[in-house]
Amino acid sequence: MWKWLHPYAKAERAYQLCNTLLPYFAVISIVCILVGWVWGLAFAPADYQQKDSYRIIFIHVPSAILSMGAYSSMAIAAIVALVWQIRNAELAVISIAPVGAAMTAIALITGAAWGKPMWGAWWVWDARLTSELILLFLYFGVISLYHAFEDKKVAGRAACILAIVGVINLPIIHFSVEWWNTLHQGSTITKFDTSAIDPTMLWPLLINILGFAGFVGVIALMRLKNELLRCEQHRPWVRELISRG
Amino acid sequence: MHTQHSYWQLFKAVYTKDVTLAFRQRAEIFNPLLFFVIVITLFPLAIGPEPALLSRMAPGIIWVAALLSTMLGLDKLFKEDYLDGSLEQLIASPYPLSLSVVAKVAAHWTISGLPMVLLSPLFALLMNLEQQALGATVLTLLVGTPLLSLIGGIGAGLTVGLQKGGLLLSLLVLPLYIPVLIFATSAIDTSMMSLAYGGQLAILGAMLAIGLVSAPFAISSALRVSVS
Amino acid sequence: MQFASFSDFLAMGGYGFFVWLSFGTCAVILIGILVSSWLEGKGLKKSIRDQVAREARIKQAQQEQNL
Amino acid sequence: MLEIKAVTCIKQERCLFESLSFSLQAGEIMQIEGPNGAGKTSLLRIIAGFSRADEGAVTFNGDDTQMNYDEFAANLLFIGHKSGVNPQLSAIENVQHWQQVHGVKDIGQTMQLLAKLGLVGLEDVPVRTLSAGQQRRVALVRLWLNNAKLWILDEPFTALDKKGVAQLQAQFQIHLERGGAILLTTHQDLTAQFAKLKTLVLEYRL
Repeated sequence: MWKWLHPYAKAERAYQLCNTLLPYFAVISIVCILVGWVWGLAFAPADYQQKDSYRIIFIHVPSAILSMGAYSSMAIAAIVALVWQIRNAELAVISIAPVGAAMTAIALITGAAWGKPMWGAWWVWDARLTSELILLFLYFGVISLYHAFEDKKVAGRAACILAIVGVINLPIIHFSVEWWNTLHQGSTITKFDTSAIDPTMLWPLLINILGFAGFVGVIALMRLKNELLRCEQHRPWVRELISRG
Repeated sequence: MHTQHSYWQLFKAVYTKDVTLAFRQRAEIFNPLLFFVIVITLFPLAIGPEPALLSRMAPGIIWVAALLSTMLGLDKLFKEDYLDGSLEQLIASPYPLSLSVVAKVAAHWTISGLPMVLLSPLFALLMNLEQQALGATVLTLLVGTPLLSLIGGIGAGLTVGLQKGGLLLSLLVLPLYIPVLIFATSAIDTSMMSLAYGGQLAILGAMLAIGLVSAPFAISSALRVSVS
Repeated sequence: MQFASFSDFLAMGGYGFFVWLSFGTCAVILIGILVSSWLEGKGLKKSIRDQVAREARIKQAQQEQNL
Repeated sequence: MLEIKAVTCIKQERCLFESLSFSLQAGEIMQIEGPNGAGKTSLLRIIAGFSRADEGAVTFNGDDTQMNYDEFAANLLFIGHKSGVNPQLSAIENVQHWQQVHGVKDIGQTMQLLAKLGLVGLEDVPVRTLSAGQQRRVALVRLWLNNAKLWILDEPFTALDKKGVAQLQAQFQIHLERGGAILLTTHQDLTAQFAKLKTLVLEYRL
C-alpha cells in the first residue's frame, strides 16, 4: 500500500488524483441528496408519534454522523501528517475542517428545529447537543489556529496537533458531559431509536447519509486542490496549469 | 480646505482602513465572537441546565460575556497604528484628531459590537431567555455596545504606549463599564416581568450621547500623551 | 406520495415551519460552502496569474533600466 | 518661517538640550547632527508637535504651533523612524490612505511615482513582504505628493541604496526651489549637494 500511496505524496500527482475523484463524488452526492430529499420529504410515510416533523432526521442524522466522521478522518490525516511528515496530509486536515464545521452547524440547527416541536424548546442542554456544540468549537479552533500563523508550514503542523488533541479529548468531553447531565435530571430526553426504524424510512436515510458523505468528499477535494495550488504556487507545474487556462 | 466634504473623506478613509484590515484577517472579528459563545456555554455546564435557573441568569451572563469579548479586541484598537507610526501621521494631519478617533471607534464597534448584536437572539435561545425579553436584549446591546467601544477607547488610548498594557487595560476599563452593565441588565430583567423598560433604555441612550460627545476628546488627548 | 396536495406537502402536517426551516438552512449552508470553495479556487488562480504578470513586469522594468 | 525659541528638553532626569534657539527660512535646509542619544529625534518630535518642550516655544509664520496645531499640520510633512506605513496594506493603499488623511488631492500619478522609486510590480502586494528599503520608499513617496511647506525628516536615508539617496536629494532641491524648508537628521555628509546647508550640532550631555 505504501508503494501505491507514495507517488501521491507529490503535490502534482495529488492534484491530478483530486481531479479524477471529484466527478465521482460529485455525481454520488448530487444524485443521492436529490433522491434522498425527495424520497424523505414526499414519499416516506409519516412517523406514528412524531408525524411529519420527524422528516428532519433525514438531514439531521447524516449531518451528525458526518460531523464526527469528518473529525475522525481529519484526525487520521493529522496523525499521518505528523508521523510520516507528509505535507499533503496536513493540507487534507485543513481542507476537511470547514466542511466538518458546516456539517456540525447543520446538525445543531436541524436539532434545534426538531427539538422545538418535540420538546418545546429550541435548545436544551442535553449531553449530545452539548457535545456537538463543543465539537463545533473544536473545528473553529483548528481553522482559526491555521489562519493565525503567517508561515503555513508551521500552521499546518500546529493545526494537526490540535486536531489530534481534540480527537483524544472528544470522548472525555462526551463522557463528562453525559455524567454532568445525569446530575441534572430535569431534562431527560427520549432518544430517537434508530435500530427500530422501519425500512421505508431507513432507505431514504441511508441514501441521504451516502449523499452527505459524497458532499463532504466533494468539498474536501475542492479545498484540497485550492490548498495544493496555494502552497505550490511558485512551482512550474502550477504555472503551466494556470497558463493552460 | 476644511470643508464638510473633506471631514467626511477623512472619516471614511480611517474607518474603511480599519474595517478592511479586520476583514483581511478574519480572525479578528471571528475570535471575540467565538469567545463570547464559549463563555456563554460554560455557564450552563457550571450551574446546571435547568431552564428556569438559566433564564433568570441569562441577562447577566450575556452582558458579562459581551463586556469580556469587547475587551479582547480593545488592546489592538490603536496598537498597530502606534507601532507603525500611523498614529503620528493622524496627529500630524490637518484635521482634528478626535474625528479620526471617532472613525476608529466606529470601526471597532462594527467589527466587535455589531456582530454580537446580530447574534444575540441565538444566545438568548441558548440561555432559554423568555420571548418577551428578546427585544430588550437586542436593544440594550445595540445601545450599550457602542458605549463599551467608546469607554474602552479611552483605556486603549492611555495604555497604547505600554509594552504589556493588556491586563492593565482591563483593570482600567472594566470598572467604568459597571453603569452600562447595571442599566442594561436591569432593562432586560424588567422586560422579563412584562413591564416597560423604556426608562433604563433612555438612561443608556443618554450615556451613549454623553459618551459620543466627550469620549473622542478624552481619547485623542490620551493618544497625544501616549505618543509623546 | 404521502401527501394529497401540494399545499399539504408544504404544511407537513402542521410542522411545515420546522421542516422547511431545517431543509432551508441545510441547503443554504451546503450551497454556501460549495460556492465559497469554488470562488476561493477562482480567486487563487487569478492571484497566481497576477503574480506571473507582476514578475514579467518587474523583469521588463529591469531590462529597461539596463538599456 | 520656523522659529525655535529657547526650547529645553529633559528626559528621564537628563537634560538633552537647554535654551536652544534657531530659525529656518523658506528655501533653507538644516541638518541636525550629533551622537546617538544627543536628542535629535526628541528635538524633531517637539518641533513637529508630538511632544511638549519643557520650556520655550515653537512658532510657525509667527503663530505658536501648539495654539493652532491643525493649521500648522496642514503645512507640515513629518516622516519619522516609524514611517506610518501599514504592513498589511499594499503600497498603493498606503499612499492613498495617507493622501485622504492629509487632504491631499489624488492626481493619479501614484503608479508612475511608485515605478520611478523602483517599486514596479510591487504596488499591490502587502508592504510587509517588501524589503526594508522598499518599505522606506513607500513612505517616501509622500515627498512627491504633498503641498506642505515644512518637511521634518528623521533619518530619511536609512535603508536606501545609492540611487534612492540621489533621487531623494534631487527632490529636496526641487522643494527648496519652490520655497519650502527642510529640517532633517542624518549621518550623511550633505555639504556637497546643498551649498546653503545649515547645520546644528547637538552634544551628548550628562
